[in-house]
Amino acid sequence: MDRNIDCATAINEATEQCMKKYKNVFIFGLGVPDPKGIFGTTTGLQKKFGNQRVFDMPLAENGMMGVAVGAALNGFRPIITHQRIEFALLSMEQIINQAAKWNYMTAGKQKVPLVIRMIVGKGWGQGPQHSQSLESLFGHIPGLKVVMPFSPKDTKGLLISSIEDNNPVVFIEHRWLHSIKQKVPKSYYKIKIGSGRIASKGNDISLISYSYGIFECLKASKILKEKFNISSEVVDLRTIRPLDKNIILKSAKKTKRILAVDNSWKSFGVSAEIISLITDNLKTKDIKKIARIGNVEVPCPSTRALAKDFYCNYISIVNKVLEMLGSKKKYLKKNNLNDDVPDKSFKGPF
Amino acid sequence: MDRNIDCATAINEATEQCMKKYKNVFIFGLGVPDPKGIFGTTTGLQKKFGNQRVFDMPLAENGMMGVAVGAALNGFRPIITHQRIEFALLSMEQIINQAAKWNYMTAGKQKVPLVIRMIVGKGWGQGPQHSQSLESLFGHIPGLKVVMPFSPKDTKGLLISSIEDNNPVVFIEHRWLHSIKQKVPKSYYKIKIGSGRIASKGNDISLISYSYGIFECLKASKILKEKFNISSEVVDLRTIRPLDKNIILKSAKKTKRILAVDNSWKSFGVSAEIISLITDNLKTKDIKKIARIGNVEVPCPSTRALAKDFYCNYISIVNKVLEMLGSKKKYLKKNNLNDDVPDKSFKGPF
Amino acid sequence: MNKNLNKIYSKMIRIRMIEQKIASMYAEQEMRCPVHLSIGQEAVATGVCSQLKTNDIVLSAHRAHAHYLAKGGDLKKMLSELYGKENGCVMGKGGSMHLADLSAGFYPAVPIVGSTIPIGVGVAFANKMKKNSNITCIFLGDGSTEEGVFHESLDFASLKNLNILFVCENNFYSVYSPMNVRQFENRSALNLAKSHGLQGNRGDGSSIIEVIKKTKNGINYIKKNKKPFFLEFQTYRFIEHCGPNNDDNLKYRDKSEIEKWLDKDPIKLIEKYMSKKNKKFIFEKEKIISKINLEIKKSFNYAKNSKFPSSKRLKEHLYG
Amino acid sequence: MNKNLNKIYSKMIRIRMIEQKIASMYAEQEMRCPVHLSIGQEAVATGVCSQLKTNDIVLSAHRAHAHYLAKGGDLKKMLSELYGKENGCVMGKGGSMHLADLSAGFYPAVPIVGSTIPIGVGVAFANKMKKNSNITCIFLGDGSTEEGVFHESLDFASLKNLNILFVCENNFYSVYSPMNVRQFENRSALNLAKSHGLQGNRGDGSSIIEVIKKTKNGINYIKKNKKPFFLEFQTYRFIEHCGPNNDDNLKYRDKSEIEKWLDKDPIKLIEKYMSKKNKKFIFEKEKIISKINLEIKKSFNYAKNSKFPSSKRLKEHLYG
Ligand SMILES: Cc1ncc(C[n+]2csc(CCOP(=O)(O)OP(=O)(O)O)c2C)c(N)n1
Ligand SMILES: Cc1ncc(C[n+]2csc(CCOP(=O)(O)OP(=O)(O)O)c2C)c(N)n1
Ligand SMILES: [Mg+2]
Ligand SMILES: [Mg+2]
Repeated sequence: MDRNIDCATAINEATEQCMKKYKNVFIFGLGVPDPKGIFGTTTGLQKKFGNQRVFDMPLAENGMMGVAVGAALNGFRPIITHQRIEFALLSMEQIINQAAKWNYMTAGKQKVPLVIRMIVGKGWGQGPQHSQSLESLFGHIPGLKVVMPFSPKDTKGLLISSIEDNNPVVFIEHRWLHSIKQKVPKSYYKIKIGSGRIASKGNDISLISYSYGIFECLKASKILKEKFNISSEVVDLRTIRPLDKNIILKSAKKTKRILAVDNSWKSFGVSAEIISLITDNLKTKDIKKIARIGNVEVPCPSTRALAKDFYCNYISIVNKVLEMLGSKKKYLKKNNLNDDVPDKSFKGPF
Repeated sequence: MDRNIDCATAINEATEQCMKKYKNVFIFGLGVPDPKGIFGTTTGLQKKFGNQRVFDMPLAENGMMGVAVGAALNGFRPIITHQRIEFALLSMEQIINQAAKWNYMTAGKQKVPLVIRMIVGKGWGQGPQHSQSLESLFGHIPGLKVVMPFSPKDTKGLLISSIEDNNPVVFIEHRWLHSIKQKVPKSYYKIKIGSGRIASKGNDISLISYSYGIFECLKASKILKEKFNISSEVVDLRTIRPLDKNIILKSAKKTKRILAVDNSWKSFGVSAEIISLITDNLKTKDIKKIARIGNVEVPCPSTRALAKDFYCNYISIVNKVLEMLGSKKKYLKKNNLNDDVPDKSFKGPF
Repeated sequence: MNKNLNKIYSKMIRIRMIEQKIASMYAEQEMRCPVHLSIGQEAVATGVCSQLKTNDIVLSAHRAHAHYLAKGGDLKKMLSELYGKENGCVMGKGGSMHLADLSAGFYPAVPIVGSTIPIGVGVAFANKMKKNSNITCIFLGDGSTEEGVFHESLDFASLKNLNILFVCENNFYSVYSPMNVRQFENRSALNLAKSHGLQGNRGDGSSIIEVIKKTKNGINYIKKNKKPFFLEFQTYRFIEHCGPNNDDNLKYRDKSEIEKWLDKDPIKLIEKYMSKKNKKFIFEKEKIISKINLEIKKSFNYAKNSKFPSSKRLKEHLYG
Repeated sequence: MNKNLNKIYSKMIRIRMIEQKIASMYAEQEMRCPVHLSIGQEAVATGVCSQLKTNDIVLSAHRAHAHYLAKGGDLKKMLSELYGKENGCVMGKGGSMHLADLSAGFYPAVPIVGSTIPIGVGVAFANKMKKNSNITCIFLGDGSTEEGVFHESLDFASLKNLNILFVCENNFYSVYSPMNVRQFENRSALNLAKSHGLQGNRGDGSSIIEVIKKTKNGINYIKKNKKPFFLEFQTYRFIEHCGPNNDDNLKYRDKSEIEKWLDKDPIKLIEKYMSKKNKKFIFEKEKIISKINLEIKKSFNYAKNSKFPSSKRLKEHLYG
């Protein structure tokens, strides 16, 4: 049975279904059992599974990450949550040196089945320290898997796969996707980590992105079609590490024009990796145009007067595509002061 | 006056000259004043400048990074050292959220003049947690500068520039470069952060790298010339952020064939950024071949039996170049079990 | 003393009134940044900062409004910052969570819990190297004492004998999380501080008189011994963790607990005290309040009428 | 008792002899990985582990040889690991700094100081969720008590009442750095632990008798109260921090200090004690030693003759 549910609900449902199925799954993090339930993603879980399996934690991100690793080594499948990806910077040592390397450095004797949920903030003045999208830091590390879904359906299926995975999975959610709705099966299902999908078919150019970037790409794709008669293909990577090489190359071969759309700064970003993966595998003469686009290379300012121009969005994507296709036209829409909320119902503060 | 000195001595000399010139420079870190003086890079400094300006620290990388930031805000130019880059993972929060953003988030009211020295380990069984080269994690962050010199002369000049810089500079040294010697001026001189250099001229292909990668590139370049009559240009980036766009593009335009040589895993690595910078700026039809090469995408194993094949080195570079140039030839040299030391004088354990 | 107390009172009530005004204006959706209001906790900020000089540096965290104002931070610049305007104390780049007024000795606040603690220690360390005897005062919440960096910072402050006044505002909650899900029974920040080699004291953060007295003693200790000192004040935030509303409907705090603390409202307490001491206080209060009202009105007007930063500011200030 | 002590003694001297053999063989440059030898610290490892069962889990850090051996880790696999061989306990992938023997209850060691502490807490937390009463024993150095994560870990162990025995081996140095450049005067790891809600004790790590007694009491406390316990033992490493040599020529440690501790050599102390108790000890010792010598010889042969892992192993085990 499919219902229209949002990503937050999809996360909640995936967690619940896994906890029912696997007695060794537990979830913890700041605010997990609190009235807001991590933007609704954990609401009700404590009532269902008790405070042994669903619990709050001290403000000690590094230590608690270690605790999660230890519990994973000793028979459990912990899920740890961070309301902002920035808080996880305190636990980089455990994630990169320990969790990512443990299976390798024990020659396979100990696995680390572990999900680290991190949320990327955006809008309403979040400012420099609450709005980063740091996926490429994790993407660089062999031993980690990094998942960044866009749609509710993928979110549910990928979270289930992440929880079932025997490895540390960094599961990155975008705050503005929590409220996006889609028909999602009620059943327990999985989507393969490392598999992308075509979010919308097209021929003239490939827009390759992930997570919230897909939202902007789809908007751009529609405008390109309707206003400029350009057919673009939107590729939703869904996973950052491993990347779905096949889907990227297939689309690139078809359109021969590729725009990689970053959710972060493009320098040393996912978009750089997409580009390089393509040039690693296709001859340059078979590529007509290849480019990337990302946020302005400064910290994200708090004021919406500046933040509105900080983000790469559907307007910048459309204009970049026009430029790549050698069009003289311009899409003249301006960024709006009130674009700092995901939708009108949002009234701050987080 | 030029003398033949190694990188460790060059670092020591640069630090000493800056400390003489600027009373507000101080240096601290685990082992800074100890008998080994961070591989000789800090030897003698405490005797010269006293224990107020040259001192050891508690094993508290995160807190001490914050202390450095605070001191930088209040009139000083701290240098903090980490004997392995992995230890700095404990201070990512301070580096990425705070140091990198402080000037921006105060709209320029407070600068953070700060040098964070980190050392990349290699060889003699350092293993998964003592041998990573994590520069791309820092390269992704606007507000940071990331310096990775190869030669003693550059090391000295760039360290002086880093200390004089008004921003947080991540200064990454490679353990195997500490003992490399070159003629270095005794005088106080600077090399601009963000400027690369041509380490060796050539026409057929550009090998673009940095830090220890240059050592392997130069070796490869010589072999390519002597054994295969291929003329390669070696570009030493010296700085990872900002990258020297001009020198990269100039060399790429000239040779039209580019191999980006990573010091780490190539996925999400510096080499991906180099490639993308080139495709951002040159038309694909003007590029004949473009590729990257890096270490095998696993943690670095301890045993030399496996570590020898883990690293991208002059042999893999030569073979990659032959492949790129469509040569049927192969460079058949095998990696050697005893290549796990920088030179024969090295007898372990660090 | 009366005059002095009047001054202190007016600082406190000013903070309360500003925060209340922010809360009421927030619904207009023009201050578009997360705000962590200090209503209920004014006595600690006011009392502690009343004992500091301009050269003394204060650092705070996400809940910084009261500290900023108590240390003498400019109100107009603060409000402009909340409105995201060019005239803001950091040009709109930071918002409520990054207030700063260097001329008042108020260093930039940051919203990563615990992160200003070592930075403050570094500021104090620099002062020591400069051989001045200024105090660095670091405000921190009960939640931040759970972060490893809190411990590392206290250790270093002790090791280097720094002139630091640590002020822990224990309001019993970290967001919605009560003590018992984060800290073992009877855990005491003050005891932890002592095991890190600091002397310290604790007190009732609702009583401005007590806050002032204990701060004075703490500062005397620091000056005399050239060592850090740790203060823990119990206090309570009256409205939600982040945002302008009351959220007691969510029932994460006991009604009896809330009432107990509302009874101990620091503003009420000082008013009661002053009314007893000074028969004319009720008239003086009127005057104080209307003066502040005027200032607030003007400042909001100033902020609202200030310009947004122009787009060119976006790329400025990346490097210094 | 005699028999028991003989066993304990032979475990201790075995560790000493193995470490000495490693030191002497290191010059051959066939064990090509950093080694942090435990010579001088054998009593703590042996005494503590003598009180643990196989199901109890031990975690250690960079200086893990003694803990691995004392917990019953396989010697051949350890030496093969040091030689980087396929037969090594982690197939050569880890070297000396990543020893592990799961069948003996010895979890992988790691060389980032402090990092196994929270991992050990997680192991214990899992045991609690599984409702078993196994002990998790976490060995840590004096240096690691400076890391924030040490404090976070103790806090959580207290909050959740976990069956953990923390054993701090205080050898007064972190690499070459003495206490006074890293810790304020009179800082005590045990006091810190107490402020984190743990009970604990301290003792002389040279005396195996004392180590055993205090460990026994600690474990009894844990079993009875279902709470963590903290032990601090003073001890001393006799040779350099990392590597096979004596480095007293560098003069970072006082001669008198070194001599004091050499006088208290845990092996000497137990030998003296046993000679007094048991006239025949001198003969039994001979036997013990020659047996161990034989084992060591065989084990080194085994390790040296084992094969290196083949290249295909490089890419294996990235994911589980
Ligand atoms: C490192 C980190 N983890 C989590 C958060 C989310 N967070 C924001 S405020 C807050 C509460 C902190 O509690 P406390 O220190 O007691 O301050 P209070 O809000 O009570 O004033 C938390 C957990 C954060 N900002 N930083
Ligand atoms: C996080 C981190 N910082 C620094 C180091 C470098 N280091 C390796 S061993 C060591 C000494 C630790 O001292 P202690 O915990 O007392 O153990 P000991 O060597 O005395 O047994 C240090 C600082 C490290 N490995 N990890
Ligand atoms: Mg609180
Ligand atoms: Mg030690």
